[in-house]
Amino acid sequence: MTILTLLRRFGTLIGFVVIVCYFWAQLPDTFMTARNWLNITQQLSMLIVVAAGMTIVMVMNDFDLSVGSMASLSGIVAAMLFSFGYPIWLAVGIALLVGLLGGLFNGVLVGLIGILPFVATLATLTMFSGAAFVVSGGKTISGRVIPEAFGNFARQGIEIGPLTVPNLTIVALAVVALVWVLLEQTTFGRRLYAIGGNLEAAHLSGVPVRRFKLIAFSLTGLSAALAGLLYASRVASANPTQGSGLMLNAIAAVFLGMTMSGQGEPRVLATVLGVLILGVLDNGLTQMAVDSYVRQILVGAIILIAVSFSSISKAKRS
Amino acid sequence: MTILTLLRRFGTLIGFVVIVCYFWAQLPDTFMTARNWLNITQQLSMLIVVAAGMTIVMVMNDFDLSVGSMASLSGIVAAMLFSFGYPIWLAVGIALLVGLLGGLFNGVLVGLIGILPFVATLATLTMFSGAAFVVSGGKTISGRVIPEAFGNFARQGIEIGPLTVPNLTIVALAVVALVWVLLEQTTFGRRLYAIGGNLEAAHLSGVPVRRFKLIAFSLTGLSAALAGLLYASRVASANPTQGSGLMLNAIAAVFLGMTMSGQGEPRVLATVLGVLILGVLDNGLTQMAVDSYVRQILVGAIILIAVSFSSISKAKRS
Amino acid sequence: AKVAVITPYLAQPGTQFYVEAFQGVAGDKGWDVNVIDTQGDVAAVISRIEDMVTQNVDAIVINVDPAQVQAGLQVAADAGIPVFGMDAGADPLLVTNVTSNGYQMAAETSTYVADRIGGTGNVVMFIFDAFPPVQVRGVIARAVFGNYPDITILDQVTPDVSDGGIADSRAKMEAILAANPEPGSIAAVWAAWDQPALGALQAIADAGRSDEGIVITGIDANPQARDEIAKGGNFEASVAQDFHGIGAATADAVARVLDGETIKQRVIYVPTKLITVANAGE
Amino acid sequence: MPLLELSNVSKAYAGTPALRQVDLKIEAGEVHALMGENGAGKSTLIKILAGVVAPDSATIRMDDRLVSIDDAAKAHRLGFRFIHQELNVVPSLSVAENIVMGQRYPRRAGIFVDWKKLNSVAADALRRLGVTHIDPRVKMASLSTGDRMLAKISAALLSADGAPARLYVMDEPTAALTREESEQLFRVLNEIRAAGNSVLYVSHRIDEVMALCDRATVLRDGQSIDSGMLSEITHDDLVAMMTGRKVTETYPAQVAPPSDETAYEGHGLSVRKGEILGLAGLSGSGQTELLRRIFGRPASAWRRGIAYVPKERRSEGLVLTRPIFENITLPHLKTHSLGGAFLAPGRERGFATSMGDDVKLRATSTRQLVQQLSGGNQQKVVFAKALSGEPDLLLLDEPTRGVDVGAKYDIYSVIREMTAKGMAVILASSDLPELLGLCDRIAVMRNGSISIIVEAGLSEDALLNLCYGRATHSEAA
Ligand SMILES: Nc1ncnc2c1ncn2[C@@H]1O[C@H](COP(=O)(O)OP(=O)(O)OP(=O)(O)O)[C@@H](O)[C@H]1O
Ligand SMILES: Nc1ncnc2c1ncn2[C@@H]1O[C@H](COP(=O)(O)OP(=O)(O)OP(=O)(O)O)[C@@H](O)[C@H]1O
Ligand SMILES: [Mg+2]
Ligand SMILES: [Mg+2]
Repeated sequence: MTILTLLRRFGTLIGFVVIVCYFWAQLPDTFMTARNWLNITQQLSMLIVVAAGMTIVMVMNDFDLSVGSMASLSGIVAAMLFSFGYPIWLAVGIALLVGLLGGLFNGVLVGLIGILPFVATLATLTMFSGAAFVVSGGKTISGRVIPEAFGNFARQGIEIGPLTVPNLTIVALAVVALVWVLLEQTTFGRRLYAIGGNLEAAHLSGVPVRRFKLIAFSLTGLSAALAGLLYASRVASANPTQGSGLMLNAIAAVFLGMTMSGQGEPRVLATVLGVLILGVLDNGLTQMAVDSYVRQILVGAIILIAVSFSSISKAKRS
Repeated sequence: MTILTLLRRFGTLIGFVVIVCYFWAQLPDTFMTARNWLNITQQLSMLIVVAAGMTIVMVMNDFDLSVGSMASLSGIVAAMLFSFGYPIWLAVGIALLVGLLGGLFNGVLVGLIGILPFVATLATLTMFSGAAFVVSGGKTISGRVIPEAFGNFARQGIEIGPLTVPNLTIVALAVVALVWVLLEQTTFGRRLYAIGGNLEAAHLSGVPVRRFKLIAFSLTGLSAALAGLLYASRVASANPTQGSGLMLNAIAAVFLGMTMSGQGEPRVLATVLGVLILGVLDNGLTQMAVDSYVRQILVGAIILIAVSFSSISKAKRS
Repeated sequence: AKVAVITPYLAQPGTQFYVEAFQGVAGDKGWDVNVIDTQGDVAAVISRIEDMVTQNVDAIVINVDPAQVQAGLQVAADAGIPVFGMDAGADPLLVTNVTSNGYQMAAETSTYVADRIGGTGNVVMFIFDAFPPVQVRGVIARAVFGNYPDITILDQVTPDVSDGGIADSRAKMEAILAANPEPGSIAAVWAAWDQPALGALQAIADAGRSDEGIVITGIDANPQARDEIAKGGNFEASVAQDFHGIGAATADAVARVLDGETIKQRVIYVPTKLITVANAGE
Repeated sequence: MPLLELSNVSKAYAGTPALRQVDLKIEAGEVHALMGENGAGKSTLIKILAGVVAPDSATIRMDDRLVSIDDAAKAHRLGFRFIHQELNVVPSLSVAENIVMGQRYPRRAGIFVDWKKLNSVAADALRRLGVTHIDPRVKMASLSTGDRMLAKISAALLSADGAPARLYVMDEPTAALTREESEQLFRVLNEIRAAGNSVLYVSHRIDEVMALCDRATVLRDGQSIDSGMLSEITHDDLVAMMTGRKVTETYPAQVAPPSDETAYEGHGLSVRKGEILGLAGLSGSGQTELLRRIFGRPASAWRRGIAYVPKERRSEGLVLTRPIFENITLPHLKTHSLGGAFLAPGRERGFATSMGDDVKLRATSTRQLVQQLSGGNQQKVVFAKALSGEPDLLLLDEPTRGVDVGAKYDIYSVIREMTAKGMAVILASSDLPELLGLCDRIAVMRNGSISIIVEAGLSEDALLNLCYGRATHSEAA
């Protein structure tokens, strides 16, 4: 009984721990090192930022397919502005504003006009991606036009004792902390959960559902733009498709996290764990030099097994 | 009042008609020709088959992200069997069986184990795609190993008067007809809609929910495999990534169609209209020589406008 | 004349260059060029060829494996519309194919690697077999490395290219570096195109292992790669395809056919050039 | 000066009128009953007041000033507080959060939710209703229906900052409450009246209305028929006004006594063919669970002739987005199809129409979507579905919740008819008069198991005492 409850609640977490222990045993010298973990968090920082932002709209039972192309767009916008000689702070600021406005546009479509989130954000995915191509002329922007300091940001970090914690990791943690406070500790966040739990009940209680949708989608767009900038900084270049891998993984991370919450609602810390599961599998299997193709199959299978623990016990009628 | 009801119900359809009329006016000689429309249906046949199959699971409120990689896998399986000298009927049969079993696997994960459809089918997406790479060694299989007759199937058709209706179009129509009968005319389909409307109530009313999920996912997998074979026949080759564009478009088509049904439930004929909207936009804008990048933005914007009609009127309070 | 250029790969830097060069020549000749990107979807190339046949264009240029778009080529052939390959592949239904020699490019970079590491050491390969022109490069590199008994292929990585290829390659390289911490345990990284090479370079720099002398090579010599090669760091060599040359030569071939000439050459090779620190700045 | 005056309120759904020029006047400091049969338009009127449904025409005066109610927030600002007929809770949030939802949460440092304060505010609101057994920190999902209703009522009673409450509107608040809990509610309603505020009160429990309310307005077929002081009329007058006919009996008499043959045995009880066995017990004593266990696996239960009316019609009983006839034929769809595979919608509709008539279902046609029906009529659809296969054993969990007096009588008559043909019934109900009026025997449940089974014919107080475990069987008899 208690074991079943534990499994149901923490099945996915247990799965994660098992995975980590396995890699630890297989790669005793290299896997469980601070350096490798800092590396993993740095690699995952873009995904963490997008997934944290995605959690906000998914709390309301909506979702946002356009985050990947928004990330591409914001990177392109910043890079183009760099090439026009804008200072870093201004280019970054404008790119973030583009994210905010793009998210707001999604919010208008879903919240005010009432278009299904899938249709609305799939359309804006196409539009943002088209815009990224148009703005950049379809080219990769790299080289001297990208200011040194911008590219260096991703390469540097803060020294804590013998370790250098990468800036990207720090930004990701800060975003997670902000989203956590927003969702779990403010009236705004609790009302988002109310909307997600029962939209009609929230509406009847006087929660301003439309305004909340506008704000939530705007924040998701903003975080996508931020992730795009991190990405551009990390690769010291911008390409109109570079964010496209983020969307499915971000949604997957939120859903993975949802298997760990009582009523199946998204929680940002669980989302982070979802991201970590995805990232650790990639890192560990690559270190073990598993064939790329076989790795794909393994990643899928391992996720299924990890999630099964919590799902099977939930499927049993209480 | 009546106009509002009409708009709500048929807003998307009206949008479609407007689009068609616009292209007709812009391209008076080439757009509204039987030849062009047969072309369009042939081009869209793979997507129609996948989207029709997707409709089946979406009727239950589930969905299947793995259809694209299943399409790739089935094409690869058939091509590999061709290269081992299997006869066409056997290779095609085995490829379809792979689709059925892959779909059944999805059904087990979602229906029996109770994993969220997004997580389960994203994991199988990865696994099927990995399998396609492993089976093919990552290569495109083309040239002499593909039997002539297999490649010819997609090039030929049935002569009806002066026109040749392509085989691909005929297969797509047949699949749509079958799915329509299944969903709208059988007790199976009726109960799928009941599951989609209220799973708990359907269960308590004696609908064998789990068994139905198994069957529905199997059929979706089967249709994905069929689409993969059509694709392979059309390009007379198989490539481990060739189906990957199908998934998002198939889901988008179903959602577009849903804007046209009274209660927002998926209906296969509406899905077909959704596919047509996507395809006609592509065809018309290409014929008008609109820049590829600008076309992306236009496609997104036009879809939003078409859907807005039906959404705005729905958003108004009753 | 109305000419359509159809490609699934417009987002790739190389493709853009030759499409631009093609448009440059076409502009001089006063052609009406329609550039169509199907975003990775090969079957859609067939569809767009069909659409262009409906439009009755004068010539079609494709940038995709012709074996996979036979259906479309046949429709064009039936309508008597000439189709040209621009870095596509040879095919009887194409008037001609203008391209760089992929075998030669891979041979140049892989022998560069083998020579630089003195024929011994561990090599990491980044490959992508799903795309035929890149796949042949891997074949040659494997053959070259296989011919050296003391060279071991440590890993053959197929990166996720949906993000452009840099970031995922970097993550993969970071994991490989973590798994092989001893200095000297990785002698070289051979990449079938530039993006993975750039990702590997960033991973090596970030791991603080730039001074181990790991040799990195790419192919394509895109601007970002040239910048890195010019710095004289680990990224030592790439091969420049003459994209402008390919685009211009394709346009040239189209012009000749439109003027009524017949082209006998099935493939027209445009020369390539090895880029190293010596000539990267040019 | 009346607190609120509605006049000329009309509303039609897709051409079918639900309200026709309705007038309603509520004085300050009164508890005003809104009465009418199922589908008469009560909930529609309330939703218009709440700003959830837009009327076709309406003149609304408050304190003699014209007002318009455009949305839920406006209604709240005017001082209206609602408990709607359909329980709208957020199961994934805590009870406290559900109670405070409409308001700004108590905060620390201007940003962070002050959870301690939040829980104590919610606990206070519950205590006002005399409820101490609900921990405000638990998830709403873990509460029984009755407790959820109590939490919802406390939410409405919670004094809001900014807009003081003037009018409480309650649409069948006691449908899921026990007698004790209802009485607590009445105490609070009396306090509200004493403070000079008003209550608009909807209930199908006539006795309750007669005892509690000052005046009543009766709706019939969407029109306001009459309005007046309740002290001046009798129970039967009121019923006659609602139904337009005389209903003297509440419970139809037994047609034939139960046979000696056992229809079902197991889980600590047995029922004979033609018998109605009652399940009594306090809230949370386990009737629902027992019925579920008897029902077992639904697919095989329906096949074996066991039918089930679940307690929560919207979440468990109905597919709201589908038509009436599809809901009614769902458990036995194959028998209404061609060869078990192909649909025969015409045949289904014919069957559904006759089933609907049996339970006095009021709908424009059996093609109408269930979600467009009034609450009571939705319940009748659940009933029609359960009866559709002529079951041998009928399991009922609060089956007449929200059903009007007239229709209740008709449903009871159908049950009586079918028991006369040998159907056995197990009826769980919190409505003790219903148990006493219908059942042959009553099983009393406490803490999840049957504590005693008594013959019917005891008094309501005696039965209540048994539920509390305050009396022995011999004393009760
Ligand atoms: N959304 C809707 N669409 C169409 N008709 C509706 C809708 N909602 C209510 N109706 C109709 O309006 C009429 C009045 O319904 P209402 O819910 O107000 O009745 P009620 O008096 O509250 O009944 P009950 O006692 O059963 O709750 C009914 O005939 C009902 O079918
Ligand atoms: N999902 C759940 N989580 C926690 N406790 C539950 C859950 N479902 C039911 N319970 C508890 O189990 C006990 C028995 O529930 P059951 O619904 O059978 O009681 P009941 O007698 O029908 O009560 P009521 O008439 O109030 O619904 C109750 O105390 C209830 O609160
Ligand atoms: Mg009502
Ligand atoms: Mg109960």
